[in-house]
Amino acid sequence: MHGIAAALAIFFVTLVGFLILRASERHIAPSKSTAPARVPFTGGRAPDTHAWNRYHVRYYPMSLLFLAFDMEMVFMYPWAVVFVDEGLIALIEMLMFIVILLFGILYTWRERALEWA
Amino acid sequence: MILNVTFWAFSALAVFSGWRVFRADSMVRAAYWLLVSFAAVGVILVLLKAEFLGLILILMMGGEMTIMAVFMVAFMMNPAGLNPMTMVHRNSVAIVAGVVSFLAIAALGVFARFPVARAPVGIDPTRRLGVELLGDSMLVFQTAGVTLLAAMIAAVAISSARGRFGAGDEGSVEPDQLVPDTGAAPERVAGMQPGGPDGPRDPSPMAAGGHT
Amino acid sequence: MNALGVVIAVVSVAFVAAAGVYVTAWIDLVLARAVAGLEVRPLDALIAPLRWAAATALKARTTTERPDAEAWALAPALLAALAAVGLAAVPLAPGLLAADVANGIVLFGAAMALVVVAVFLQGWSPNSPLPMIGGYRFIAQGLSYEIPLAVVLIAAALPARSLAIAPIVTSQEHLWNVVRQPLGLPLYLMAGLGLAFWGPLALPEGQDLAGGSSLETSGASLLLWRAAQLLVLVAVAAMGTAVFLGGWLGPLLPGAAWMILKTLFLLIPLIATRHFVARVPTERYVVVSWAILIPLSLLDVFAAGIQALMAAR
Amino acid sequence: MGLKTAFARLAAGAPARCFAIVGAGADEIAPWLRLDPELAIVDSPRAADVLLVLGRFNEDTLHAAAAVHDLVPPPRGVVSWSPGHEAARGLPFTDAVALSDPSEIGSAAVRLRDELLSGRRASSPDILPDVDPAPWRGVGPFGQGGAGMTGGVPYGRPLAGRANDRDGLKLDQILVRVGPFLPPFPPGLMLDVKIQGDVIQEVSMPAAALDDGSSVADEHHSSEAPGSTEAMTRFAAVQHDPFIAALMRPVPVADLELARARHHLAWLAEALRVSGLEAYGRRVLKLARTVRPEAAEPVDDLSRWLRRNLSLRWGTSGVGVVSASQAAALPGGPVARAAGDGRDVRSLDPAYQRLGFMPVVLEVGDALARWRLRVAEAQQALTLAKRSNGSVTTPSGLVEGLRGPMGARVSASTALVTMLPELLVGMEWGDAVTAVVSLDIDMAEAAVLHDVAAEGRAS
Repeated sequence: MHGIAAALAIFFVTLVGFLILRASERHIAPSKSTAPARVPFTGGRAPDTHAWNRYHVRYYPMSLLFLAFDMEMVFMYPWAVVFVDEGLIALIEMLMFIVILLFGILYTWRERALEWA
Repeated sequence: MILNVTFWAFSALAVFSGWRVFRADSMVRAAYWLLVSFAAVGVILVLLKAEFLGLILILMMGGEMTIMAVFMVAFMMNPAGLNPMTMVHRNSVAIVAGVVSFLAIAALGVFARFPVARAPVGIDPTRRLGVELLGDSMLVFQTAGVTLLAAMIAAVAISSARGRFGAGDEGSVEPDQLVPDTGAAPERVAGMQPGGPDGPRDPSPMAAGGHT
Repeated sequence: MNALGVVIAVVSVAFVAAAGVYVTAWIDLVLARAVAGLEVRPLDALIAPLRWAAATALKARTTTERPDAEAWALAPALLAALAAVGLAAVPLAPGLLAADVANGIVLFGAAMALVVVAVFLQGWSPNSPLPMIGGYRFIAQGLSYEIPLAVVLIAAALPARSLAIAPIVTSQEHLWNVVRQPLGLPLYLMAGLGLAFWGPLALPEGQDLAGGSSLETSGASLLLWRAAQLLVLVAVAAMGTAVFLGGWLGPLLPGAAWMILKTLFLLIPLIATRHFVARVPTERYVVVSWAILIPLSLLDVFAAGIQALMAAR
Repeated sequence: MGLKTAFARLAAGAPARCFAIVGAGADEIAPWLRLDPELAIVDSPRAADVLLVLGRFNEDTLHAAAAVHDLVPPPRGVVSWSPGHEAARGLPFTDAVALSDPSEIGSAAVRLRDELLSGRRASSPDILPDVDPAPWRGVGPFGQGGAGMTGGVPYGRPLAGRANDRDGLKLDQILVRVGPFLPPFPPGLMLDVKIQGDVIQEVSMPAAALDDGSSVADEHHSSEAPGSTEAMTRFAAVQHDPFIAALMRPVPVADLELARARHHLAWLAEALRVSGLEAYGRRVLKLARTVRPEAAEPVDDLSRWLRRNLSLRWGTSGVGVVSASQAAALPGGPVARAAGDGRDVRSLDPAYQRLGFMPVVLEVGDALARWRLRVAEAQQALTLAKRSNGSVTTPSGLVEGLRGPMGARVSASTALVTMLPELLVGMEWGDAVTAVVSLDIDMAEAAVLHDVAAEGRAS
């Protein structure tokens, strides 16, 4: 529990510390925001529209693949702890599990679903 | 004492951020408020001595909520909420449903008799989880594997516009199964000619040699 | 819960983090001058990062037409906080560990998984086209390096029979993981570069986007962002040392000294990639990561598993 | 206040971070700015202390320069230089430090930066008016200018509209107005790029894109006959360019080829920088500045290093392929030669023929081939310069310039720019930048040639 307390404390102290440092900026370098200083930079000409848009994420099949692999990791962590005690059977089980998942990658790659441009 | 304060603080954070999810105009904000809520629940799990489950929840939700954010941005009108909007519809029904389900769950929590089973001291939950997963039969692992494989193949088959036989809307259909033209053929963007983006890349770009 | 212990942990991690960031900036400058064919003046390079920091801090903060101001403020702070937690999970010497948790590599993995959020917010918040492309690139990159990163760490945990870092270090008493699992360290470092969006994997901030996700950032915000990025690099090197290079193990010198020396030994090649390896193209990186690096990392797990079983016999 | 003074004092030893705005007539200076130890050229105006304004501008680029100026966070300042002592004329930067000697740019920028950071000099004020792009304050039901779900001008700009895409999704398309001063792109190049996600769907040129900077002067003096003092000064300035000189009189082959080698290496330095190898790019830039025909070994070493660097190969191979027919439509030059088109004006020159000149030709036509071709041409140019033994060219009205044949009405850069829309469509942003950089476009070239032709007729 002590470790977790320390991790939480370090997280929040760093977070708040950085936010305070950033806020202190206005005392060192005060700024007044004007319309021409707010234009997004693409080389000196102003955009027509907001940049925020229904952004076409080209890698959506890959992101779905990732969801499945993220699940796989959940299984692997506890497996790693008991692996040596369980012995060969654990190795075979994980081997089968992984090979099944590798077929997923193979299929995706073969369908050229990892590329987008 | 500190433990209790931390627990209640993160519980409050989980509820607060859960509420913010529905008040945020921006899809990115909504997704990441949900991530905050999950992370707070993760910390609560850790405080309840389920350290592995708590941390893995945070680990997974980092990627997952990001994916949710990009999908929501891609498919929602006005994704950044530049024009304010409400994500709550049919308020009266929602309120009734919310109150009823809250009461039901609360009643369960208050009135149900939970079994009392004290866990032995010094137990390693991660190890126990591993033993449980591997266990005597391979069923857990292999079912999970096959399910995930099915999910992957289905996701790719449904979502990918391109395939090994060419783009999804032209090459993958057997000719005699082509539906007669109903005028609903997908429009192709001007300039997207074969040989440009989709065309084959030169197979041997390395093969060039110069002579002087 | 020992309040004093927590305070000591926070202060010492802050100190190590600041020192690590400074040393990293210094090494980078020295390497850059050497590669550029300029006279290397290590002492001048010692003060140069401070000069840059001072000049940057004196600049006003810029904003854009309608940014997500809160998220923009949060991004550097979140990145630094996550890197600090990652660093805190690494033991400096036996018993000298700020965040001593039973699932150390899961804690590290969780912190590093959230780095994607910080970088994406940095790119998304300014509501500007090029930073936004940078932010989205980092998601593609993050989804590609995360799995190899987690899997090679799991492989290192196999012989230790534990997810805590200290047992992983002690399990290398006879043979370091870098030898025992030869695929592990290279894969880990490649993923680590992606995590720190550094050098060949500086995709969100590439020169092709004129700075990408930090293009619109100026003043102290830019300074903090750079510091946070370097801190990620330090955390990656420190964890790599503990997990693959035997951490504090070594003859004669005290454990902490070994740990620091080995971390520097890993940091230098990590930093040097920026000057020798060109930025990789985003799409091809994603394909290679999924089609080659992830299968290789799974191979690494099995090789490690067989090795661990044979050793246990 | 003490902290601020301490920071300013500490910052005083650092190079001045500059964002460079390069107009016409600055080709002698702009490529070498990164060699100046007092300057740190940055990619974004947001990261700059000082705006460098070099060369001449027309109305469009001048407006863009003013817009970039306003993006530099205060405290900020401007250092300007223009060829032919016409500094600051027509420029809107009222409090700029105007230089007549370009060798002073570094020290002037550092001095200016120190004055700004220590507060001894006021930050340069905005040039453009503080007016929202469209009135939105207090407009609409929420007071932010929006209407309905996606309508109106929330916070001053409308939302992006939808467009079809090759993968069947109909998501938003945004227009990115690239340039004229976006660092990875050649200065002065303006492209209107429509992107969906990170993939380019459409590229077009704004009306003024092919116009070059020198026309401000032309507009101011449109009533004057060619051959005026103004024009003569500029004519004299371009005379330093051996390729322009070779159009009119015999020029030593050694001069031309050394200039070519230097240019190709300087281009390589920039290409390396854009691909992330900034420090190595600086080393190559120094080599470009100092290389001599008698000591060409460093270039051979460089060529070997490039061949061995797999990461560079990975980033460039298969990117921006110029097909054989596209190459044939070009007037010639390295881009065409990298795509298998062997035309080279030098093959026709007796001096080159006596030297046994054979053009370097590669087949693939991608960015990698262009990289390799330029390095091979640099090596070849140094060899030719070494062996030329004082031989001179024969003026024929056409000369093989740095980017292809140059003449009164021929400009390879113009042809390359016109090819861009076709080439870039369908590419991922990073690949598109790699492709543009590998083409080595010079926006000033066309107009300068045009001017020289006019001068030639007038005199």
